[in-house]
Amino acid sequence: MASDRPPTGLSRELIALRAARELEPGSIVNLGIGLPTLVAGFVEPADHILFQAENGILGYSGISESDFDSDLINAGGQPVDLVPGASFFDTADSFTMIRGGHIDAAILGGLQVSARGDLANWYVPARGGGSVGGAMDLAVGARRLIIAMAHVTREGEPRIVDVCEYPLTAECCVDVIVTDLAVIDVTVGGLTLRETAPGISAEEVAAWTGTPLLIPSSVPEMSL
Amino acid sequence: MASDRPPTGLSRELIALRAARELEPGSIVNLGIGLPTLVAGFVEPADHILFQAENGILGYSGISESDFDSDLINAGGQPVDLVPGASFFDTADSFTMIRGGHIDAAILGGLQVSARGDLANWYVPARGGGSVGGAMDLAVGARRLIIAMAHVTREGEPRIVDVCEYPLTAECCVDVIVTDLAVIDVTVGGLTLRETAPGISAEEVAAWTGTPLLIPSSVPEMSL
Amino acid sequence: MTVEICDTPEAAVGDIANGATILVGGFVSAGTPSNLILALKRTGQTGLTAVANNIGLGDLLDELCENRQLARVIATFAIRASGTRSSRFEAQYRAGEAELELVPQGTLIERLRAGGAGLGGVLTRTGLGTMMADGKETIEIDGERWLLERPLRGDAALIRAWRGDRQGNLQYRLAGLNFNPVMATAADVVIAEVEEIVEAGEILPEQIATPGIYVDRLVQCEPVPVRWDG
Amino acid sequence: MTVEICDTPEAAVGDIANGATILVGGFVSAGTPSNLILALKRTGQTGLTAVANNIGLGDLLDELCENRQLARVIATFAIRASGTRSSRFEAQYRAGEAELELVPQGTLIERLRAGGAGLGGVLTRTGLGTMMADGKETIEIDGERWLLERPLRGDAALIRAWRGDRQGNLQYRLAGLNFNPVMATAADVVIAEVEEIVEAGEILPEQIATPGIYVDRLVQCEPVPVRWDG
Repeated sequence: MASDRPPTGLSRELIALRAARELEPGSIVNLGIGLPTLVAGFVEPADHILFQAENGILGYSGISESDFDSDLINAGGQPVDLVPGASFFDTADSFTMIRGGHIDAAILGGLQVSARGDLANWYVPARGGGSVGGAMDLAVGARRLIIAMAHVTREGEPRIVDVCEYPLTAECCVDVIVTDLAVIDVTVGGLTLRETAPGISAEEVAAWTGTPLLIPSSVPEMSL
Repeated sequence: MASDRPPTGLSRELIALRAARELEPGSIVNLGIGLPTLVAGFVEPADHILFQAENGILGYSGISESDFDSDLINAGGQPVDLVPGASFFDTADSFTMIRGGHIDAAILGGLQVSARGDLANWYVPARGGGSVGGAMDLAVGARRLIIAMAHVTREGEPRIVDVCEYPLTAECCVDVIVTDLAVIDVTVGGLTLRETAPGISAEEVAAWTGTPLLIPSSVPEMSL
Repeated sequence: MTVEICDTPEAAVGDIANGATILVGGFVSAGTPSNLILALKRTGQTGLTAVANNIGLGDLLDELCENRQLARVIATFAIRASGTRSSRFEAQYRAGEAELELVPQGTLIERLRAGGAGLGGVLTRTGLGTMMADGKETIEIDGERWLLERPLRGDAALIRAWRGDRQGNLQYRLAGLNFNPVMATAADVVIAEVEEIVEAGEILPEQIATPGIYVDRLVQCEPVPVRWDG
Repeated sequence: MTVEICDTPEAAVGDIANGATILVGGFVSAGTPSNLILALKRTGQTGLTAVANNIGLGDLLDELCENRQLARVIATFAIRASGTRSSRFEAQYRAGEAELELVPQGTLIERLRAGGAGLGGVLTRTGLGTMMADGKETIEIDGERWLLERPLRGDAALIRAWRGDRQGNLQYRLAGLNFNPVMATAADVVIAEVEEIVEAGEILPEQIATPGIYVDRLVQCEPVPVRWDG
């Protein structure tokens, strides 16, 4: 399948929007660097979702357009604005929150996700070294882990695979995968297609997925 | 020896005063409940000794005569006054200070001290249960441990003994013992008499001590 | 993250189950949730395990012994060395009617912190070579021996702060912090009494020592004056 | 407890030894001791091990690679997934001229905390089943497996706060806390750069996040503007 071009699915912004819809009102959410950061722009203020950044902020509303303050950034170094009731704390307290199970959901980027929900997202073998940040702690500590990523690599290789080839972030940690082509749940029975992107068929999703997908008899199209 | 009455040595206040003289200028000191608490009243302000209380205060100057504020107490529940530059912190941070070796000296009370500097000060077998507070953490964490106590029990039994009969607070932790009769150093060679209380002879100290004392040829009297 | 504002301390603690483990903040008189403790006396749950720095040192936790509500206490101060004044808990402990697990203070707070922070245990020197190490594993790391202490959590935590906002953020005053912020991380239901409830934003971000996500219930009440006279 | 007020950042870092392990506070641009890092570049020590959240993310730690001062880096962000912009450290790492120990952020801070708090190690689930667990002990406690991570300390810590007083007490602003308060507990010599040095008492007790007893040297300097643009 890697010889064909994959179908054009959601833009990065629409992946972020769809991932935002996974968040329960009132929940505490950590957003990974990159695409997940965009999610902050797509939540309804009325839902009172509170964003935590591992560098020690609880309660930022999104990327700031104001003057840059080097001491007021998210974990990706971007300037943020605060909501009323926001608080600051040190890294030890931040990971008490994360590792201790006090974060309702994390949305992270992914390099690969396996059939049993293993995540690989911190180490590209060709580059070595790696950058892990808080990803491993979030993967074991967040109550619900949502991966937001492109369905296939730039080279057209599936990122959803039988077994991750890239080094793992954590085993059996992913709950749901939101891509440009689909929303897929990790269930005890296996990966289950929940929704397809507009104009994408279940068969196309399956064709660009590197491991068997459970496909219910009726798979709705995302409403965006 | 327990049949005789022990000689009259220092009052509790003078034991505290003598213990206070053990403190280096500029040092960070934790005072145990009871007699050690009195030490705060006997340091020279010019020595800039900073008292830490395990309930989360660094920088109190002594027992307060002002109106009682239930949120401003030392570890013994007594009201305290603060010095400029004082700070508050939670119990976790307080024991980072104590266990982590950031306290220069602790002055604790004692039930028994052994020849090798074991301390017993938290459990009276006849009463059971015990109250340990921060004593065990201070005994392992303070850089220098000073025990301030009566040389013998009310029944006239030595508290400085070959081996503690009471349950230990920590092994090999005591550096110096200040009593109503003497100042005794715990050295690698054994317990060494450093000073006697006014009017008390080295022989009297040895007689009321339950383990051999090394007695230098000349033992000065305390200057108080 | 939604915090429930309760009208009375009884409403805040009423559904704590018989047999529950309750973490009780405070250190002698400082930061002690006395209103919540007295409410628990009135709501009458029994078979409780209380985790607290102290019992019977001027605190009101000892009041729960009047109707034998405490089956077990995990504390650092519990039985005084001198018998001149005895607490109710002491009497019940001696009569074998209540159990006691005495824990060094630095170990107690670190066990609670591990419980709240998702850590598997505490490796400390404190207690090595003492009764506190009886029956516990020690682990050798690079030639040094450490005592392994277990994480500790509560079904509920009763804590006290100075001010709380409508998102549950808490600000403490003076030495009122002590065990409260860590206990707030280590229980399934966290109940805080405060002197004043204010709007979100009135407590500045730098003044918040317990973020509201840890707090489930908030109740405003006048502090109960307590004092220990030794 | 005496804190030394240094006239220049070079005077503050000048006696750090070649081959020392330095803890470097900050998180990308927030709370980063850029003046102290640049001073270290000028004083020129080599063979250093740097422990920091990140290197090459707009921080100036990467500057120390210009004259190959860093032999080893212990960090959470070091090598970017995409190769569009490369740091000096990346080049030296690839050339085998500098070593890297990558550590999960929550484990790095907890290892530093253990180093400062006299704890024997960290028991965490983070990293289990991954490359991070290679060569490390796991310990089973009550049927659950935990990864044992070692405490971490520095010969010196370079940290940044907003204000410091003449007793060394430090106040941070906004998200400038991050690694700084814990690193201040975990090094033999703690050096802090601040924007302003004030008299003792001007920073209120509740505003002090690093008590002065942890701080050995204080230097007042204008912050160096840093920013990461991804």
